[in-house]
Amino acid sequence: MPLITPDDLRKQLGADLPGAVASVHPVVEGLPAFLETGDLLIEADFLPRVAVYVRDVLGYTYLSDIVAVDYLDYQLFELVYRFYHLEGGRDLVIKVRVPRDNPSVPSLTPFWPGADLNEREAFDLFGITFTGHPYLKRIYMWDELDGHPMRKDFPKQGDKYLGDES
Amino acid sequence: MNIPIERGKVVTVARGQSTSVAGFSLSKGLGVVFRHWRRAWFEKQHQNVPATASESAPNAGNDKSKPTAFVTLEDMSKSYGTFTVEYPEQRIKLPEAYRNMPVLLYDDETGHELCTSCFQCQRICPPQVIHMTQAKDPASGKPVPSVAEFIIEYDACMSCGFCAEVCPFDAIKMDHEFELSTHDHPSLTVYKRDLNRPVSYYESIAPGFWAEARERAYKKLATNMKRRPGAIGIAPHLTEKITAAQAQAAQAAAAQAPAAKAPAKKAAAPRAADTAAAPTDKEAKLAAIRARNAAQKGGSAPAAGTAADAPLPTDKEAKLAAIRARNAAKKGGSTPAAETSAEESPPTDDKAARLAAIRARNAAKKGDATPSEESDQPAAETPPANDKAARLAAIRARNAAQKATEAAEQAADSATSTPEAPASSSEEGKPLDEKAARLAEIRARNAARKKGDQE
Amino acid sequence: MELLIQIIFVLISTLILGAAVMVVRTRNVIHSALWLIASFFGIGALYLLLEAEFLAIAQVLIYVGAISVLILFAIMLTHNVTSGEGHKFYQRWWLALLVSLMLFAVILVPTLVGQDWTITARPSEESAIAGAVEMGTAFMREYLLPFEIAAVLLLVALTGAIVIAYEERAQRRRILTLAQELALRKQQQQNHAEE
Amino acid sequence: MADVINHVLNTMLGLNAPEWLIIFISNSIAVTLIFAIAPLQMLFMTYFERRAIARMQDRLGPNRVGPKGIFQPVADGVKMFTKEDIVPTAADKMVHLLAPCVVAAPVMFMFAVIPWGPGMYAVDLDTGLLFFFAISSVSAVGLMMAGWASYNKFALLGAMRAVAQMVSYEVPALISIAVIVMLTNSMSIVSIIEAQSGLFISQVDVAGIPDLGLGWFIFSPVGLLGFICFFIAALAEGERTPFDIPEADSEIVAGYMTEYSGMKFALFFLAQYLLNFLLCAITVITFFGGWQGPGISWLWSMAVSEANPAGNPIFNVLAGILGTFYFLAKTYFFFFVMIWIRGAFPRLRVDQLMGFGWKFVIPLTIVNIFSASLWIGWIRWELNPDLAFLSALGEPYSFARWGFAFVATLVMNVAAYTLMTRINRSPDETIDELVADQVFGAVTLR
Amino acid sequence: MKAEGTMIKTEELQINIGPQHPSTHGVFRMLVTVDGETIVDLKPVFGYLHRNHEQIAEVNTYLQNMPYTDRLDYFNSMANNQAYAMAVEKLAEIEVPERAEYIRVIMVELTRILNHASALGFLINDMGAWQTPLAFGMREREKILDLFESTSGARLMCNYFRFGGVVRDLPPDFVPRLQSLLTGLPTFIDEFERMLRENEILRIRSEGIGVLPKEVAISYSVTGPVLRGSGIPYDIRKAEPYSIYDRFDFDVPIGTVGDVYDRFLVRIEEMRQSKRILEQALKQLPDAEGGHINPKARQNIRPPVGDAYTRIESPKGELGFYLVSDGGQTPYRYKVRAPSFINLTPLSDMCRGYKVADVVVILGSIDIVMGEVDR
Repeated sequence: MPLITPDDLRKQLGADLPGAVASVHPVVEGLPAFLETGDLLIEADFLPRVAVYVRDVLGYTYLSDIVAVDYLDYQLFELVYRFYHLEGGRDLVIKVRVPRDNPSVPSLTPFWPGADLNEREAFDLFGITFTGHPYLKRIYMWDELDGHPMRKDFPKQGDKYLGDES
Repeated sequence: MNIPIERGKVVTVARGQSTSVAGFSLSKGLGVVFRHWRRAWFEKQHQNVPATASESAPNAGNDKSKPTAFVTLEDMSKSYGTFTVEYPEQRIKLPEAYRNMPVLLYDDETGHELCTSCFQCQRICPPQVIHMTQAKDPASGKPVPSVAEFIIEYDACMSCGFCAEVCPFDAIKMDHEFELSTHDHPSLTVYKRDLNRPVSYYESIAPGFWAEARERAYKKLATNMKRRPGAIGIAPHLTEKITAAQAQAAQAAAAQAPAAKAPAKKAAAPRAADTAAAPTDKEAKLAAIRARNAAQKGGSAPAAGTAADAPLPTDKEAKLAAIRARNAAKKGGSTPAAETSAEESPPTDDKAARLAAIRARNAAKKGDATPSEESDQPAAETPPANDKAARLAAIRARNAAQKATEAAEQAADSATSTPEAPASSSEEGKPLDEKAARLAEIRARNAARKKGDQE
Repeated sequence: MELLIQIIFVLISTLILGAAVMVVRTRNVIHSALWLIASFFGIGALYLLLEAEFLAIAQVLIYVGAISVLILFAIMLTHNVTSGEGHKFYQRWWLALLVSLMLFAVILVPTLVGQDWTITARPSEESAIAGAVEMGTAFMREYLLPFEIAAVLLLVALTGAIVIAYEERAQRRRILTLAQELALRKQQQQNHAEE
Repeated sequence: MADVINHVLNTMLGLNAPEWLIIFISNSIAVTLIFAIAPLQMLFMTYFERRAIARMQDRLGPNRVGPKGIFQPVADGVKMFTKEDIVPTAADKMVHLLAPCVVAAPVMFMFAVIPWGPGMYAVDLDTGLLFFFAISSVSAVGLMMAGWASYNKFALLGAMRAVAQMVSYEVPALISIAVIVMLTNSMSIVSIIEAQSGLFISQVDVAGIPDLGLGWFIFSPVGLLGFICFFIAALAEGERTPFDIPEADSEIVAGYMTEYSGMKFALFFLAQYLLNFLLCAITVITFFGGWQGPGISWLWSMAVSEANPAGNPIFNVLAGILGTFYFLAKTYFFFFVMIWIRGAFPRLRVDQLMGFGWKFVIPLTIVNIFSASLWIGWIRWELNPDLAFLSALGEPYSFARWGFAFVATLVMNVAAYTLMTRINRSPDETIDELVADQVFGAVTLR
Repeated sequence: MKAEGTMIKTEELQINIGPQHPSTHGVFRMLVTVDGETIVDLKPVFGYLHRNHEQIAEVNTYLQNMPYTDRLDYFNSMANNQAYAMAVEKLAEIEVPERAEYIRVIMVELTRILNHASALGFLINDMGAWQTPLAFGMREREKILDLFESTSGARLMCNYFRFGGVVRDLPPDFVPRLQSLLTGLPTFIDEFERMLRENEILRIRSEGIGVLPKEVAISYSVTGPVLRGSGIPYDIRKAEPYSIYDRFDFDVPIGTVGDVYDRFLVRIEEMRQSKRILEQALKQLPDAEGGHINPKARQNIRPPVGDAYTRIESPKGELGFYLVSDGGQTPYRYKVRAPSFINLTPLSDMCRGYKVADVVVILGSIDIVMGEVDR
């Protein structure tokens, strides 16, 4: 079972793709420190190259899941990419952080057609635009909705319907 | 890519051979269907067992269902013969664990409802469909451990069974009645009057579960009944009958000395007699507790503190405590309102936590002077109103204290309070985040100081 | 019995003529096709009246069963034929009527004049070729040659239709499935690799 | 039917009614009988189908309406009557109304030709069989009208498919029936049934054994292959699984019946079920001896008929009852086979269905005609001086000739069947075929 | 016949299959552009059953989410419960006693049999067999649902798993009834296979239809029987053994071509393997005092700060839960990796070039449940 721990993955990537590994977010006083789970952090625009590197060099050919998490306090979105090796073993996690106002990440769909629906869902529920995605449209909501339901600042209750000012 | 597989091998499914003459395998398929057709005429998967009395009227609670002809028993190994159950006439015997909609239980003899409106089920219910208000003692306006109005919105309830699991008094149980379709939608908001079921009914549908819960339920009911003045806790439709019975029992019992009545451990019939006397000593007990708290506020350790670890107080001691409480109340004056009205409005999570912390502190001060950790399990699990809960809080406080002292040493040496608190998710719970961690340090420090000056 | 037959004959012929006229008059092409089928039925009934059973049933089988279905298919498959905007009479419709009557007269008059109206129907010597058995033997004996020529003609028509259909299929846009596309792309890479 | 009534009126009651009155009465009785029996048949068949297929799926089937669910079809009928009859606004009203009639009417015609028992037939056309298939092709026109009139994309698609299927499966049906006509050299249904009397060995009456009425055509290899092809064509004609493409609900919603509701929808159902009944009846008549069975000919010999007008009418009734019993038993057995097939097989795709029809069934029927002609040649042709070798087999209709013909045609038919199944197993276009084929040029690689 | 002639202009037709359609397994719509009878393009349309399950999960406490996971893939509520329970146990580091692990494995393997029996029934039903194979499949499903009802209290919405074990122990008559079910099971599977495996009509309708070649299968990140049907032996119970799956020996069936027929055969073989696992689990089941739940594990918990992702081999593929906890009682972020949802990505590519009648069969072979797709 091939297993790569995040640390030596970070060293290997640092060697092969300079500039890809992003610095860990400084601990901001007074804010919850739950961002630090020791996983690999990647600069947004290095993502396609890192993904191809992971697939071809390390052999993690199976992209299982793309999760978008909204950290309101830190004003940023975190995208968690999870890869698996077909011979089994633990996952390989790559995280990308983008600012909350007009977040955009290069799409993985050209390399993994499987990423298509996950990215459309992240776009629909969080508003993260994936540049290079062939058919980036809302997947659940109707197209005219101007708002992204899963964001932390999306109004949960309230009688006033989003968008109508009356 | 060759993927290694332990304890098993990779099997490639064999695609059908193309040698067989066309039409032969089609006839194999026909053969299978014909065998099913032939055997469907005389084999049945469900045997009809004439329904015995209890089974045939499982949902006799409401008179809608007509008695069934038979109940079917299923033979799982059969894979031929008809498996239809002709529903109204035949019914499958519902298993004990079957859960459809929650219902409230009341004791048959005394008519007292088991529910003490501790709001546990309202808080745990995922779709938030349970609503209740606590009963008030008409005379003194104080809250009484019984429920005034209990509403469940049957149309939104998803019968997940959490309320039945969480209820500490076994007052709410999942019913077996599934024929609930009605024409008018409002009738699906069911009030307490329609929710009540006698305990004997629940015993008939889930004998195993009730056997386990019986002991615990009745012990708690006994204590609660003592603290319910007048006919408050009695199931609505039984109130007239019970109060009438109480009236004559009261005159008969008036002659004997109050002490002769032993606290009814089991729901024995005579208990109905002493309910008349119950309201008086209930106020006494309430007053006693209030007095004690007031006394602690005042700083003097009243003699009543020893009453805390006495066995279940008999009425006599309760009356003594009442007298002491009355004069302490006059001296103490302000009793912390927050303490008793804890259950007034349904607390949100953090308010409950804070309340629990205060209660734990008082109990701890009373037991022995070590601060207790903020216990996660909200102590409101058993209402502090009576002594037993206080004793429990004390015990918890004591072993919480040792934990706190260890946490204090650790907190002292590790500079940043990294989240990897001691792995064991034991009772006292880990310091959750910086704020919680800092609180723990302060408490640990003064715990260490107090232990120091005690030796 | 004679009177009964006369009445039935008049009824059937009015049905046939009426349907034929309606074929021309209705706006909607489908309706005219349906009227055509009605007139075929009428002709079938006429044959039955003449006790030519096999002919009547053959008429129904061939004309109503096959040819009319063919016509309906053709109409439905061609585009915007059934818009039915209707065709008005031309201004000088009477000239067209006159010419058609003249042509009709050229055929009809000689037969009507030459006909000897006095003879009553004589019982014919040998049995008319009406029954299926006689028709079958006639095909195999006296009319063998026309029968074979007709068979060849039909065969030619059949193969012609298949050829046309095949050509059209070749020009139709082919949509490749995922597996075929991958195989083709691999094939192409191999070809490039070889060059 | 006419002679019985003539016997009853004239000889029994003594009033000498004119010829045409007797014909008129007998015909009107026959017609009323048909119009009474047909819908009842349909009602019973729906009930029979639902109970049978339920048992195949280990369930009970309708058993609530009436004892054992007998009145369920009546309940369905009432439901169909009371259902509102919706006509889409854009539909062509007249054609929409006329379509179910044009589909249902021919089915009623076909009943005229079916003999229920010895002497019990409405009319004995001497081209009865051809009449049966000619009229059945008229309902194809009705389907086209329904599909076109309901102005609905799915309905048009369904109608096209249905008509294409019916027309393309009429060819094998007629050819496989032509084989039987060749064997009995007459198209009249009554004579076909009479030809199937005698013992197992068709047309060879062994002396000494009474006429058991078991000389069915199915017992000859020609008949067997004819039966297989005809039954497949009947399944396709009656739109039964595995050929129920037109109203394949999994793809287009309900085929040409999409825009129909209420009584018109019921009329379509009536037409379909009666067509299934009649196709089973024709299968039974042509291959399983219609009302032939042991005891019929003995009863019929004593009944009133042209042969002996002095017979006793009671035997007419008895023979009729026994004949009808045999006929209905066989027909309902075949309808059960249709239901059985419906319970066991998935459905064919449209193009596979057409391919199966033109590449498998029709070639088989043509081979069958060839082997039938051999069969007749060997058994029936009298000695021909230059066919000297035939004389070695003995005189016409002899057992030896029959045996030789049986073996020869059996070998030929079985060989044809296995050859056909082997040929049709060609896999899809392989890749190199695709590359070589010029079609590839028309492909744009994405 | 050189084909360079002008292309015959055939007008493309747009057909809507769904959302209300007899064989789209729920409210799922496919916008199919058709040229003649063959399919040119297919656009799946989701969202008709979307209820923002993840937003609800962020408002509920960890325990209150448990009954909601039943509603994800409402065919396999036990599998969803196990995935969610394992995710929370990993987050809050709660151990699960031996007997509870065995009860969980028994329940999930029973759900696998139930799911495959009805999925195959629906697939054959889409091909046109009038509900007979479905009725045989439903019969087995009813027996299993009765077992679930006697243990968890409900047939479909079981809500049986808790953090650290299961709600209550198995009822006394569970093991004998399960043993009698397992004796009846082989006859069902063998009969199902005998009836349909070499059935000519089924093979014509399914061989070479909806082919997902082996090379591209993994790039569509499909999982479960769809991936194994294409010939890649990737089963999470073997690749990354979770809970106690490393104590059972069972095989991983794979197909060769990756068409509807292979997926059909793979599911039949998987039912047999599940039966093997069940037999071994019943033999090794520790007796009652092993404890059906970890007594120390409390239910309304506050897991420490951090995130956790666990995945199980649910009957439809890899079902994963990603939880982020901020130390409070409610999850900060709750994401479900639904197998049906991701298995739908290759649908439009798989259907291209086939006939309209095949779309329904291909969709049936992927076996989706809309509760999980739309969440």
